[in-house]
Amino acid sequence: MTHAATPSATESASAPSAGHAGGSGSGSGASASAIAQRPALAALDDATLAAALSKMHLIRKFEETAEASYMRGLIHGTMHLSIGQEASAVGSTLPLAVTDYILSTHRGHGHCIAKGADPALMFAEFFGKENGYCHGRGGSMHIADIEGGNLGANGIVAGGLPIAVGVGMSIRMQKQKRVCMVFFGDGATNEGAFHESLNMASIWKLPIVFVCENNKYGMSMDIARAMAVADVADRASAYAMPGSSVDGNDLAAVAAASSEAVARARSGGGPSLLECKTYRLRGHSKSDRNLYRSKEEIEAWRENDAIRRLEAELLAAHRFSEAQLREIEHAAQRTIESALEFAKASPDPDPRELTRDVYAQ
Amino acid sequence: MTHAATPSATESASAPSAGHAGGSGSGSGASASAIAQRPALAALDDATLAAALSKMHLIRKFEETAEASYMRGLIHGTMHLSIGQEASAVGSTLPLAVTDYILSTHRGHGHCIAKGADPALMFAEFFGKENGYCHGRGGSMHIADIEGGNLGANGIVAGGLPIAVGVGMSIRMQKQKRVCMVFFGDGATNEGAFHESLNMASIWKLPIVFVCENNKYGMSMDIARAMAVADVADRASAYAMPGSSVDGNDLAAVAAASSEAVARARSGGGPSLLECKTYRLRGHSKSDRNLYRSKEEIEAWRENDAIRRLEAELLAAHRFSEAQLREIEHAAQRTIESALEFAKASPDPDPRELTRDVYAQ
Amino acid sequence: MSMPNDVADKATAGVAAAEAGTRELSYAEAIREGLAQAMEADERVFLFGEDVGVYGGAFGVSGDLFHRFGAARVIDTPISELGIAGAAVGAAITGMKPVLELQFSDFVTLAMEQIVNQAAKIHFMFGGRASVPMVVRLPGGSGTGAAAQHSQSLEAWFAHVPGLKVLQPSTPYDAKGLLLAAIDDPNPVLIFEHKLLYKTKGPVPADAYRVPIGKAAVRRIGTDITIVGTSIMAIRAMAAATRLADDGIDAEVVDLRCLRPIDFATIAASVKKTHRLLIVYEGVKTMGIGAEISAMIAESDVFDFLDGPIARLGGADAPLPYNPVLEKAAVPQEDDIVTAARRLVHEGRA
Amino acid sequence: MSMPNDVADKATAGVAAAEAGTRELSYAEAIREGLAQAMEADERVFLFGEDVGVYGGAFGVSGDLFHRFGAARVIDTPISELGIAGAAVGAAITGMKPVLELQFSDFVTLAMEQIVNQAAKIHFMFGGRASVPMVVRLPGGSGTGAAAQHSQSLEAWFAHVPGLKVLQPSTPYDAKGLLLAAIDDPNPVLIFEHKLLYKTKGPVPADAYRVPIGKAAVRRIGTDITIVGTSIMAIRAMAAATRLADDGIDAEVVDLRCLRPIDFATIAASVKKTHRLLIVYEGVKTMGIGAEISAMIAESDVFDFLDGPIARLGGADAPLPYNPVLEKAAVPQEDDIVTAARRLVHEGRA
Ligand SMILES: Cc1ncc(C[n+]2csc(CCOP(=O)(O)OP(=O)(O)O)c2C)c(N)n1
Ligand SMILES: Cc1ncc(C[n+]2csc(CCOP(=O)(O)OP(=O)(O)O)c2C)c(N)n1
Ligand SMILES: [Mg+2]
Ligand SMILES: [Mg+2]
Repeated sequence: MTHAATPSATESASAPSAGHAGGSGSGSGASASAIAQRPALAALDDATLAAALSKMHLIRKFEETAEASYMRGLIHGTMHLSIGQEASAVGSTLPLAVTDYILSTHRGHGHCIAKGADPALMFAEFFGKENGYCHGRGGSMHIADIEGGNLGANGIVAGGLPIAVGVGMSIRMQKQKRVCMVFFGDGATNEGAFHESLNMASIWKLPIVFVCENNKYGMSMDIARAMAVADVADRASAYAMPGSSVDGNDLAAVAAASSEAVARARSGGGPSLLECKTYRLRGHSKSDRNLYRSKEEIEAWRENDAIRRLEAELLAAHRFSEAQLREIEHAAQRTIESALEFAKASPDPDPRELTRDVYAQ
Repeated sequence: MTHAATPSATESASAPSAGHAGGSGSGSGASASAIAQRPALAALDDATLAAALSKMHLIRKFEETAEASYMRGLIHGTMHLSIGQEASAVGSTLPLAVTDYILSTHRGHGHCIAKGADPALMFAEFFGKENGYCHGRGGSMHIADIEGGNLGANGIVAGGLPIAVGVGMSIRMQKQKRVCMVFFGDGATNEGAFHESLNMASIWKLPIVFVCENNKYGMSMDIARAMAVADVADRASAYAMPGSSVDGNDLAAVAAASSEAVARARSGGGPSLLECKTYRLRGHSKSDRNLYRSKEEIEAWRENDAIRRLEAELLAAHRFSEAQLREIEHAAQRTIESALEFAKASPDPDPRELTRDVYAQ
Repeated sequence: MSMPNDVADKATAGVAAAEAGTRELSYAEAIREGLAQAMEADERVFLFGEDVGVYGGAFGVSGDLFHRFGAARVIDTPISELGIAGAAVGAAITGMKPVLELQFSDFVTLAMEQIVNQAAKIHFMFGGRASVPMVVRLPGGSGTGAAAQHSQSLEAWFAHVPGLKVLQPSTPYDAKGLLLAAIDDPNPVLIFEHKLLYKTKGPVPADAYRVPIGKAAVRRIGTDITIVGTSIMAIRAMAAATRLADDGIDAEVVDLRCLRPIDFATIAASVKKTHRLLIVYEGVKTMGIGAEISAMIAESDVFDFLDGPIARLGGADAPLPYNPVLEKAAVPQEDDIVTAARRLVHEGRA
Repeated sequence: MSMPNDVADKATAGVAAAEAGTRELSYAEAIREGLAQAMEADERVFLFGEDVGVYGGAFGVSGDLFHRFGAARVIDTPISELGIAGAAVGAAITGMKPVLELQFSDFVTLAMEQIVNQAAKIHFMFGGRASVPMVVRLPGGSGTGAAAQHSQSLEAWFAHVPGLKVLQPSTPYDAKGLLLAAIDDPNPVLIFEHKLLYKTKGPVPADAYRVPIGKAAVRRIGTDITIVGTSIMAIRAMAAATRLADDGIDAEVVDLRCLRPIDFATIAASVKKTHRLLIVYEGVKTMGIGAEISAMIAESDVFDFLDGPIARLGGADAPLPYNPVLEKAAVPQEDDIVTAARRLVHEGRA
């Protein structure tokens, strides 16, 4: 698929379902009767879908709240919001276990929450507090949740890819069944690190899933100007690696593609490159004036909102009722609100501990 | 084509010619009668072929002589010999004009001579003499012949590729009709610099020919272990760039493929990736004990010697007589001998000028 | 006794006294004006880097240049730092005069190979037969809350590399004048700009003047102590000197401006007069540029003029932290300079 | 008054006096033995890099380890320096103890991003919640005729980077003992080995002893001048000291061994005794490690003990030239050390 300037919002969602939903969709609420569903959606049970939707809301609300705090001068630095890309983060990580690893990017809040991080500790980190994930030393661009398997956001474009290779080697050497999923943007695929990493992962058949979140732009450069092939997935063939490109705003499609890649990695089948075509609705960072794209393009993608699409499809398929959906959203809202309060009430680091943790003991 | 462990020495040379030689082969000596010739050979006139063969001999003898001087302790440091790869260097550069540029590698003597450098000044550089190409400052790994269009060998694997991009930009900006040809090995294609450079060359359609001299090994690592695709040329598709793979020990085939790529670059058609499959008959450098390859493999490739193959084909096609071939070789021998004498008799640099040319004035 | 900055500046920088059309410009505007003038004057000059085009540069330095000079001379590049650094080398050795912006100086870690092994060495390795007239602009420094990978001051590394020239302008005036001198220079020149300085304002003449490379600027003449500062630390040192004057300490402030080559003569002359030396820089103190300045003084005849140890204030021995209080504490602030200078004068050591 | 090297060494290195099974090994053999012992003792340790497998390493250091430990633990990599440095980081943060060989230290220019932005900062950036126990071995130095891109001594750069440890062993004994200590260390450690030292021999105990990181070794006790040397310069300094003794100059020789952290206490104690300091290193003199040592002394109370300027001998301000005569002239030789030390003692300055 190519990156349409104006996405057809419901392309995948409205595609005729390849068959009936089957048994797995049965369960709570409105999903009792057998309504036509896409297999990708049918493959996900209600609990999984509810959790996924909840995470998408958490991400969205976390970032909207962070943004508001930033505007009010409560957070310093900059931040890179992934608003609009939630389905990619949540769908990709859906097949992962807690013990699996992810490596994230500068635009990493979504990955972090999707992998199970506590928004309260994330906010605390944003606010530079001592009890944040990084004790206030890392901030937005370096949030890591080591215990949850998030080996860290990264301020360096493509910085996580070589690290993923080592994680893959480590998993192999320790004879673990883990998988390492590494995220990066479309712009990152032009870094040498991308090439070196995919090559090594492939020759050594490492248990890695390379997830490219293609949101059409680097900072301002359209991927169509930054590379000569149509899809990032086209680059997989240079490594004899399976590559696929999916609608990154379609949770179920992303989850299906990711499941396949994760299963391949876990079973010794080697790495894959998965491209999720999506869009960031906000600017690159807080200083972006959107000079490089049109209002119309942004508007069209806003229509293609992943959360709304998922909700619409869940309703149409009678998997959830409107009330259930609102309750999922409200619960997320409450979580984020209390997370914010937690962060605000948290203690600052002691400036005398400036050089603490420079070296491990 | 894949890299056969034991090459079929005459594969291309003995292939039935696609048609008759046509008129271009007419000229001196034995080539009067119309003998079946491959189009690639027929496309080259006698003067061109004589010059190419002469250069192949010059390269071979230059390196054999350098090797002997090294063994006798006359040259210090190390050197990377391209013995066995002469057809690749000479064939690739055949379509280039003096005003075209090349960027070479650590295994660069062949490229240098092929582009027209004076072996006397090369030897003088090897001997660290003041009148060497680099005034004795560069040595084997940094010979450059700026006036002749050789922008330098490079001690860094893949170091020349990003530079080539800039040369291509420069040609474009200065509205020149020049072409930049950059050489690199198979091992170099796993460097990030390869990826970044091919990508930029492609998106900007720069007048560059990327020539990969695939001699099957990095230093000791078989390319089959170092990358997952069969051919380096397979990587071109990741940049939407034409890629082709030729028998690098077949002068005419290399020249034909290069001519096409050079013509494309010169006419604004953008960059190409040309892979020449060849083999280095010597070790990687002077300290190589050949532990990673078999004697049989080396022997088989020795049978596939590019110079002998070309001579045999020229004789068979009645393009040159045995006497003519020997005269070409002897002339090369004389050139190399006097070049060596020149170098030996040349003055050493003045040690007080150690920091000369650190900065341009 | 003190002198206005620009007077002292001109005195050492050799800039003509009367300059027409001097306006207040920001540091970023001054750089942009320098770029525009260089591109107008010389077709070989072009600007490239990540998001320098329609976006106008991550810090707005290139601004409207894309619209003024077009996509052929203000070129957005893919995110390929090694590749674009090499492209600068290739363009430079074949007749162009590239100006490359690396979006944050931290990313130079990806381009070291081309800058250090190629650009810095080509002229020498090739026996003087090629030269590499390229300029790399690198926004550096902390203070923006961007944390450990976007806040470093790595300039000292490059002062260790023969073949390079390394600049650190602290004023809009120097930012423009040094840039133009760098573009003229036939060697690779790295310019470390400070992110916190982009919006600071100062007088900038309208013409295409040059500030000579390799000359420090005496920003304030004094007798009691020499404070050598680099980049934003030269600005903080000036503010500190004003406060020190209230204490009766008359500090001479030297803005280093150029880290390679170092203008030893200016520093030596100052220390011979003041007998005391404090060096202030933002990079990590250990192996930061102050180490070299101190060592140059300590191995020269100036040693005999010293009344006491040579003090250095530099970055903490830690990556730059995100938390704003820690971040401030990690690099020298005006107060630190005042305190160190006072102690050096009153107690003989900092 | 002088002492045998190893005695002085043990005195400061804290190695037990009686060591069983001490043999003469080369520096390369000592490293190989250390690698083998670490791999035998700990399954998490593995070696990787370009041509470290069946080829045995560009300088023969890994030798037969591939045959002893197999392809799963002695791993040939593609030529991808940035990638393999990052792979070391990834393996280290998830429970392994990688030892990476970069074929020539010059190629670290391609791996700076992962070493400096990731490895050095992860522990800090993540608030101490991850650590990066990786070792990088980097063969450096000139003298092999390999010219400007294969002869550099870049170690000083890394002494500027908090979060890293930086070693430069000069003897087979230290090469093994520091390697084992580095593998134990929970932080990223860079070991700069010198190519000309690989074949030099010395006593090496058979057991898996450690040499503590961060301790300089007093190789020779003397009273007239302190000579601090790094890597091969510590060896040349010892040879020079023998010649100086014939002149009646009793030099104390300190082998720095570790560039980050610097063992200031040992140097300070020595200079307080000798009142004179000469620092010798192969890296480019400007901004080489001697700058930091000099500056540390010049800013401390040791300043008051100095009888004269602090002298440095370092690499010339030029890329390394190919011509062997020029190449030798570009870095300090034994004669240079003798001359500088004599002048420092007799004339008060070098
Ligand atoms: C090595 C490096 N180069 C440049 C940057 C500055 N930068 C940060 S994000 C970004 C764009 C990245 O684009 P992409 O990979 O597509 O990710 P996205 O921001 O779109 O999520 C750039 C240029 C960086 N952080 N690291
Ligand atoms: C960046 C870099 N890494 C490693 C080396 C050491 N080295 C020199 S040549 C070589 C092998 C290169 O293989 P290839 O590109 O196939 O070229 P070939 O030697 O086969 O001609 C290696 C590893 C180097 N010079 N530069
Ligand atoms: Mg993007
Ligand atoms: Mg090869």
